[in-house]
Amino acid sequence: MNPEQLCKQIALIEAILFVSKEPVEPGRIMEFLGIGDIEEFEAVLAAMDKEHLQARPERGLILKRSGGGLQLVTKPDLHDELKQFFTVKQSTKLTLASLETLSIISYRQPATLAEISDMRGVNSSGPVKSLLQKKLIKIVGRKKVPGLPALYATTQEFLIYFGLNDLSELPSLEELTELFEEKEQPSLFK
Amino acid sequence: MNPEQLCKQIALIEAILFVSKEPVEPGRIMEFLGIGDIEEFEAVLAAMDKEHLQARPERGLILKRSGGGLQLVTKPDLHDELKQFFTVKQSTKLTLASLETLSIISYRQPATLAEISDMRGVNSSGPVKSLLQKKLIKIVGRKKVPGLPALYATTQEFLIYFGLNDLSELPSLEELTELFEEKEQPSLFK
Amino acid sequence: MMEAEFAGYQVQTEFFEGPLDLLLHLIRKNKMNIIEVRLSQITAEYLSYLESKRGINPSRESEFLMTAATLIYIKSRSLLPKPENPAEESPEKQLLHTLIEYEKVQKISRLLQEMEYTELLLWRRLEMNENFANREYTLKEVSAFQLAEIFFDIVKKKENEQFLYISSKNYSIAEKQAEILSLLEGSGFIDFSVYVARLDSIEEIVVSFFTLLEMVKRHLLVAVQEQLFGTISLFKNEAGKLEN
Repeated sequence: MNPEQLCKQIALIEAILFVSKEPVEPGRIMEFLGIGDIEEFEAVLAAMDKEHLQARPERGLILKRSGGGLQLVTKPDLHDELKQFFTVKQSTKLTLASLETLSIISYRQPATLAEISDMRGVNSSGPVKSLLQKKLIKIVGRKKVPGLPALYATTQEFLIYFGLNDLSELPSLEELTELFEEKEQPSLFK
Repeated sequence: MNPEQLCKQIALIEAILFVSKEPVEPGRIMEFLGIGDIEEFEAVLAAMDKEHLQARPERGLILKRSGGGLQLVTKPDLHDELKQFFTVKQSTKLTLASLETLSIISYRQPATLAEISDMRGVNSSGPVKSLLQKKLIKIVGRKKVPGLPALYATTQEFLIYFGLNDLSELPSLEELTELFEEKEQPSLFK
Repeated sequence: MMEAEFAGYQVQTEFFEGPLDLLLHLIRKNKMNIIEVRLSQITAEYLSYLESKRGINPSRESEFLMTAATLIYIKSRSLLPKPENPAEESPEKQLLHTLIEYEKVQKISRLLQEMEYTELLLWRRLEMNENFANREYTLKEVSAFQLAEIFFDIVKKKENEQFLYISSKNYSIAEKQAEILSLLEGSGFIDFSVYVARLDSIEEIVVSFFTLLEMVKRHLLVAVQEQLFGTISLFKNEAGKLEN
């Protein structure tokens, strides 16, 4: 194989592994590149990993085999920095659990913890606590059922955050149903 | 900056962009790398893209800005091979009806369904629904007219999908006329 | 440039997106200038297209017919001696204005199509690395409509689930009693609201509640509420065990 061919093959392997969500079976790539000999293919992979990834300080990725597949992963020594980069401050962010909880409270208010947990299918005391701390919800009374559970409702801060004048401005479910009822179309981005 | 530092920064940028599904705001990376000067940062990016990506035949990726963010994407000339390898039609193209609807929303945003249908001369709830599902448009509020119809605007995904940094990169209507009058004139978006 | 790609667009115009698309096609076909075109001149052609239904989307027929009515009206006005009324915009001017605007829409569409083509050559990463998966949202990025969508999703999920419960689960007081006793065996007491929150359906809550009442009545359990509005704790009644 001449150097030019080798480069093209390494570029293709990089592009394929970059795009793939899952590790890719080496045999598929070998076949695709038209390499019949496994040793030749291993030589390409070794050149790619050693010379073009491991040995190069400007590269942030390495080649990895896992579950019988090939994969690009970040270099282990960058891990701490990446973790730092991708961690966000808790205070300004809402988790999906909190958003789900908030959406239930905004539409079903006043709602009890049991009602919220029932709708979400998981105990929701964590998100409720966090929303209370963020002052997006508040306790407005007790439900007249055994245990007298607290009733939660949204706050003024909630309206401000979501740019609403009052709760009646929340989109109605009928409207949304109409918009989303249509059969799922394949997304462009999946 | 010494060459060693530069390499480390390029490696980090590569790792960050590799891990991110969405384009990453350049300011965040700049801050993270501790670069205060925008020109210095642009020089790092240029070195990365030109010397370490575009110019290297063994690389399958390039740096791209879209939706105001930085992103790694595969080299355009690998498209056919990738398509063959993944045997998927990643090229799910938008229908003409959807493109027309998007055109109106991108220039007239925020726009209501009635306004869109009016301009197209046909009811456009189908394409609007489909664009909502593809997250190319979103509801941004309601128009203060009877019936309080939803107002639609384009999303970040819209910018990314069409490779725009921001809406101001769309040509003005005057420019558009010129563009199509001189038919052979190359696109602004090259 | 991408002339080849646009060939596809041109072919598609044979399938008309709507009456405006058809009108523009006829104007271009007759090499008329959109600014000076007399719509009455293409009325006949428009109507014959409708009759042949060539390249017309039948589900949008009413819109094609409405425009036909407007065209006929315009034509009839052009045949009659018209009383000049400059204050009122003629239906022809209105339609022409709409057409001119629509022509811009088509141009933008072509541009977007070209950009789409360029972008589709670039492949992005399909999925974010799970190790760094970050499921948090900045508050100001979340709109009321997203909130509504999330709620709508939950309702839909729940509706599907409840359908399953009806067909797959039955609760008996005996089973519930055994379950409650084994929970007490483990932790010594049950927090009533926590317990109820864990249950799957209204049906299960009702059965559990009756079971608890029954067990309290039979002195198998003691219910304690330590403060007003506080939660109710349920303890095993050792005396009840003897009685049992």
